[in-house]
Amino acid sequence: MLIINCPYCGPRPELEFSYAGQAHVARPADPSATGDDEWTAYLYLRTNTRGVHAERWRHARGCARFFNALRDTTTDRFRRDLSER
Amino acid sequence: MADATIRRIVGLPTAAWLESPLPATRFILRGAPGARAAAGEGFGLSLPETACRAATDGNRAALWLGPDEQLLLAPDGEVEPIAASLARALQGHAYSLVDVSHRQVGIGIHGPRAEWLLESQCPLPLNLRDFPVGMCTRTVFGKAEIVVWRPAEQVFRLEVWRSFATYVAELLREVDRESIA
Amino acid sequence: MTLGTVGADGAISRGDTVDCDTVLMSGGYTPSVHLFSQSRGKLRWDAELQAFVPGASAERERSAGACRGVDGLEVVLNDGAQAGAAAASDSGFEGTAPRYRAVAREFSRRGAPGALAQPGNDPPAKAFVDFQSDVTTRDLVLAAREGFESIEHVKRYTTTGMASDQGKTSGMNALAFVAAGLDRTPPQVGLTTFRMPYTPVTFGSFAGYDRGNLFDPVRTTPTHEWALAHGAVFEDVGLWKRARHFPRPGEDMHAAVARECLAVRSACGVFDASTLGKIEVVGADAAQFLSRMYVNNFANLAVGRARYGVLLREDGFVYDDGVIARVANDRFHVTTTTGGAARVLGMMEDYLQTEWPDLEAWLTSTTEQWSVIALQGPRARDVLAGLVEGVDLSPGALPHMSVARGRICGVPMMLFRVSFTGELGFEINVAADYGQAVWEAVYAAGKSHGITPYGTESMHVLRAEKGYVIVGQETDGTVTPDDAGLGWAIARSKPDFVGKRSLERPAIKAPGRKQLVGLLTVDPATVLEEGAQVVAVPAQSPPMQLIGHVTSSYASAVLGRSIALAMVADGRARIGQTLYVPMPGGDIPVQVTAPVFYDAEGVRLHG
Amino acid sequence: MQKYSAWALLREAFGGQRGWQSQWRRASPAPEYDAIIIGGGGHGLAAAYYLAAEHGITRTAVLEKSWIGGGSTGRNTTIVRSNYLFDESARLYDHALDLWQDLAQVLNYNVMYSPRGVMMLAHGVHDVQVLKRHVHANRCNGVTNEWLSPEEAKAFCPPLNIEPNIRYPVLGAALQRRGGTARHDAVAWGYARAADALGVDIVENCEVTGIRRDASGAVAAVETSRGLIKSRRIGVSAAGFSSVVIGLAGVRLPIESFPLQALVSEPVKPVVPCVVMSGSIHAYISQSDKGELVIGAGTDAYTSYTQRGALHVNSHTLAAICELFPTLRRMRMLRNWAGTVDVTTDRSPIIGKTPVPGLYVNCGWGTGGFKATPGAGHLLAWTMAHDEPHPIVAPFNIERFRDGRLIDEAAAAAVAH
Repeated sequence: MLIINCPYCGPRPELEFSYAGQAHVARPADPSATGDDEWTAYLYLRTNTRGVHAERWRHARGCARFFNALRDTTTDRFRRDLSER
Repeated sequence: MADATIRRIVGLPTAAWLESPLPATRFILRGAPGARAAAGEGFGLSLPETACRAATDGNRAALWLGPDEQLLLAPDGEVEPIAASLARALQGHAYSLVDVSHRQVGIGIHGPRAEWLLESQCPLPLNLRDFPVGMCTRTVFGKAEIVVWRPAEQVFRLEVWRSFATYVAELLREVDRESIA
Repeated sequence: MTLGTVGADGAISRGDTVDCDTVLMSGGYTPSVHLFSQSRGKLRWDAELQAFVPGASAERERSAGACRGVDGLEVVLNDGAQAGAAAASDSGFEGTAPRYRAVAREFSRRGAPGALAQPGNDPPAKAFVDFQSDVTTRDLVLAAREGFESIEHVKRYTTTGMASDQGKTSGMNALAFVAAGLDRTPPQVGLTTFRMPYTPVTFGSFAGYDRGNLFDPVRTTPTHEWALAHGAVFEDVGLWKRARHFPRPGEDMHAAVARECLAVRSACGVFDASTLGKIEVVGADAAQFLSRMYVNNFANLAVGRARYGVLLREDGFVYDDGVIARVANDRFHVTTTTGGAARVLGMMEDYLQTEWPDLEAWLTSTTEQWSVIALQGPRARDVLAGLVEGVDLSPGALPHMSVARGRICGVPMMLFRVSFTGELGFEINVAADYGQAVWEAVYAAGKSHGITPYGTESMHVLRAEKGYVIVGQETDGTVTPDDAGLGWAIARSKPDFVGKRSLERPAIKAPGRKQLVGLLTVDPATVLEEGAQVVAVPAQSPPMQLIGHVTSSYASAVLGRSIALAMVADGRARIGQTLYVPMPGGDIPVQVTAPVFYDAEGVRLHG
Repeated sequence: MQKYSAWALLREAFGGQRGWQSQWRRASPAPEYDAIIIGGGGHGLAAAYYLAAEHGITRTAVLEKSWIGGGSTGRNTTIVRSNYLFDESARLYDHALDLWQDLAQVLNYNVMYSPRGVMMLAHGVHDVQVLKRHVHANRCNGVTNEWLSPEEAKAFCPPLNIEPNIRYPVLGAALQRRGGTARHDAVAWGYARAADALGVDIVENCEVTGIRRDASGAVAAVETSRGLIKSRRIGVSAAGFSSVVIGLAGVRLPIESFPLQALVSEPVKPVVPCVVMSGSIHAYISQSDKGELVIGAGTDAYTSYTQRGALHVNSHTLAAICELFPTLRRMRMLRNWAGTVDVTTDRSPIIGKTPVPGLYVNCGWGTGGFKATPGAGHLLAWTMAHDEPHPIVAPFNIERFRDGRLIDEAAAAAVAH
């Protein structure tokens, strides 16, 4: 089980969290003006990084906040203290 | 109260160490940081600013559940006065106050085995160093979400959504039964 | 049994023969590096020990004693004490390692790897490597001959190390033997992965308390005991137990549902809708937030009014629906499907926290705060009239899709004028602890009006008669609002809402999409099977040209015939056509209709 | 290729088993090939075999970074079935199921395909609706699948608990009798041996580190840990690592890689006669010919390449197994492992051409790729040989994500009410 550092509550067990996918995938400001390819990228394309991955977690069964974290997907180790609100 | 006769609280198994739920007044307060300080004036106690800590004064308590979420606890039957008092204190602030008195029930666990019983199905370490008196948090117990608060060294109070309360109480009793058998 | 000794070169000398009943075999000593290896630490080959020992750690753990290849009681004890003291010190505690002295005789535990018949032996000796799977050195030689050189291939081809000891007795010997045969060193050949658990563990140990009623929480509503006492048959919906129907003695589900449905159409029925998800959305921007989330517009919803809302995923497909009521200018009461309660709240939090943090709106789940008692049918108002205080029930004051606050049985109530049956309908919301008492009071007051409790099955039939969709039954995650006949709900003037952009994608706008229609069997007594397929051309043999499927199908008591809802390609253009439902017994002809079978004008709804 | 036969067995039995030959050559990469398959799992080896056997493209190499069959092929729970909902899926998976029928004969290799039946359990009214829809759609598509009452399900699988008072009682089951299991390693080895016999080079310990494109943008070569290898036709069949490999050519795939765990018990005598799957409580079980109970869990929640998952996921699965099969409660978990599965949004694979000329992909099989092994290899080979998608795989293109033409097998199981 992963121990995940919630930036509000500190290190907590994975059971309290829900994974929320790659970080920094911003919803286009004006979706109607977004082309098909750009919209497809927003909907479906993710880096699926093998290595250090910027991702979102939600401390769903804790403080309920979403936050960003860096995790190495080849070791599942989080970069310590790099969780950001 | 006129409604007491028709009220039917969730019936849970009890034990020497397991307190049946008592009705209470409960609110979820959410809002911008400024609202927290103002709400303290209306509620009559300073709302905790530290993560995962509870503040108490007399029979009222405020539990930090998240940076923008507090659970306010008071004796049963105070929904209207507290709502009114908070509305006055919070005038001009951006916030949300929602009555959740019946959404969840409180379960009390106390005694020397309380910590051990809870830890059996809760992934958090509940020893006094990691979970000191005054700490509170949302977490899980078995497959249920709970709020756990430690008002005293050998006393825990759980706040559980009502339809999960039977599960939590029965699971606690099962752990107890198996461990002393 | 004949004994022999194996020389350093692998040659075996023949020795004495002894009688014996039992042979005990040992794979030799080798450090138990399993836990270290499972923690992703790197093993190091110790040529002197002829064993793998812990090398670089991945975790902040320490191996101590025999598991890292240290030998001898005294040495092992002191190794452990020092490791413990060092770990304590690194963790911020103080302490020094005691010094141990062993007085027992020391054993050498140097192992046996390689002490086996070697590939070069002639004549070939038969030597067991894996004592449980009876793998011999000959099997390993054969594997190599057939080209299985990777140690993983050797393991899988010969099953060496796959028995219940998981290679504890055989792994090192097999490796040493294979390495010698390939003229490589053991680390060049490599180890198979150490899998957990170290030793087999019963399934029951993992399952723990998750058994019987504790396997998953059983969620019940405030009227559960009443339903139990009145003979309800329950169904599982997510974690909830919901009353499916209330059979009277001698009734099967079909008879019970027919009776319940007719009661709702002719008098009134009472239904527990408490499991529907509820979210209180509060804040100055609450209306704007909901307008961005749902396809509908909520800016123009008056206080005291309610609107049916459709929620899409960002990919444009229907995700959830519900009734959204504006209870104050800055406060909305949102309902979701039972199964959608948690995920809709999570989705809303996501948008609010991460996409639109500037919006002043906050969410609180109130699913369990309220007990929801649906009172439906032409007599519903008459039943309520004597119970409620402070609410004008007249159609003018409380029209369809509106909400009012008042009291019932002396307790506060939110009263919704809504209907999922097509009849005059109300949903009484009271704080959960009052749910059962209010239910009983409503039931008592309704007795003289023919009130009948009904369950989820009748709810399904009643809404299907009206063509109301159930998300998850008519929709399956591939259905757009327009497909489901809900295009009218979309506020097209809005610049944006979740999923809007995706509705412009080519396949979403292409002709031929499946659309919601009604199907009437030519034989009114035939009830189609849900999930049955629809074809345009009869008498096909597989693979058929399928154009749709039946999503809902029931015997309708009020119509005296069967009805069905279906998703059919270009369905709306096929209304009036005859299609076929191919079943093992032959094609069932059906007529395509609009998906509303009863009171299409909605007269009863506004009664 | 040395032919396996009763005669050969007899001959070797008397010859000290010394006459057996290496099943495939330990090939070193040549400087150039007509076709390269990246990924030496079942899918990739099958593609190479069919390229050689059916399209005469024998100057083919399979490049495997480690040992063949060691990725998802060697880590899955070996279930073979084709009872998928949508017409496109039915055609795709049933094509594979057809190939399974005589695969052992075709390859002259015992892949231990055992059509012992795959039973999918319904635990609620909604489950019944969903599974019956599958049964009807399958029947009309010519895919075998039938509905069983709880009693019929128990008759087919005696240890199944159909008591009505359990937390999630069994309300019925969909049974595909033609489904079953096969031996995963043997599938990889059988294809490797047959492909090798046709001249295909199987190059192990050869990791692809780059994909080179020419001035026109088409693929020209791969850079590997064993040197540069030229080819103008490259197929990627790398399962959980597909997006990493195809990313070398600058192509992005709508895929995420998740850990998927499985476990086996100690071997026991036959007790579970078929494959039993319960999607709604996440339990999948069958019994291998060796006697081990083979149990699969759901994916872990987060993307990862560690080939390791969390214990609580397995615990949940084992709790479900104990509910459905109380008699197995005291069976012991012998070994637990995880693979990396490549999951698309609609839980359907991507097979076909990519925006890069000469680059083809077969990926996105998620948790269910093993069953498709012969079909996926067969259709990828056809697609590479003709430089156009085989009609069966045409709907499984990458463009479907842009156009919204998804084949959403996952959504079809959405929760009701």
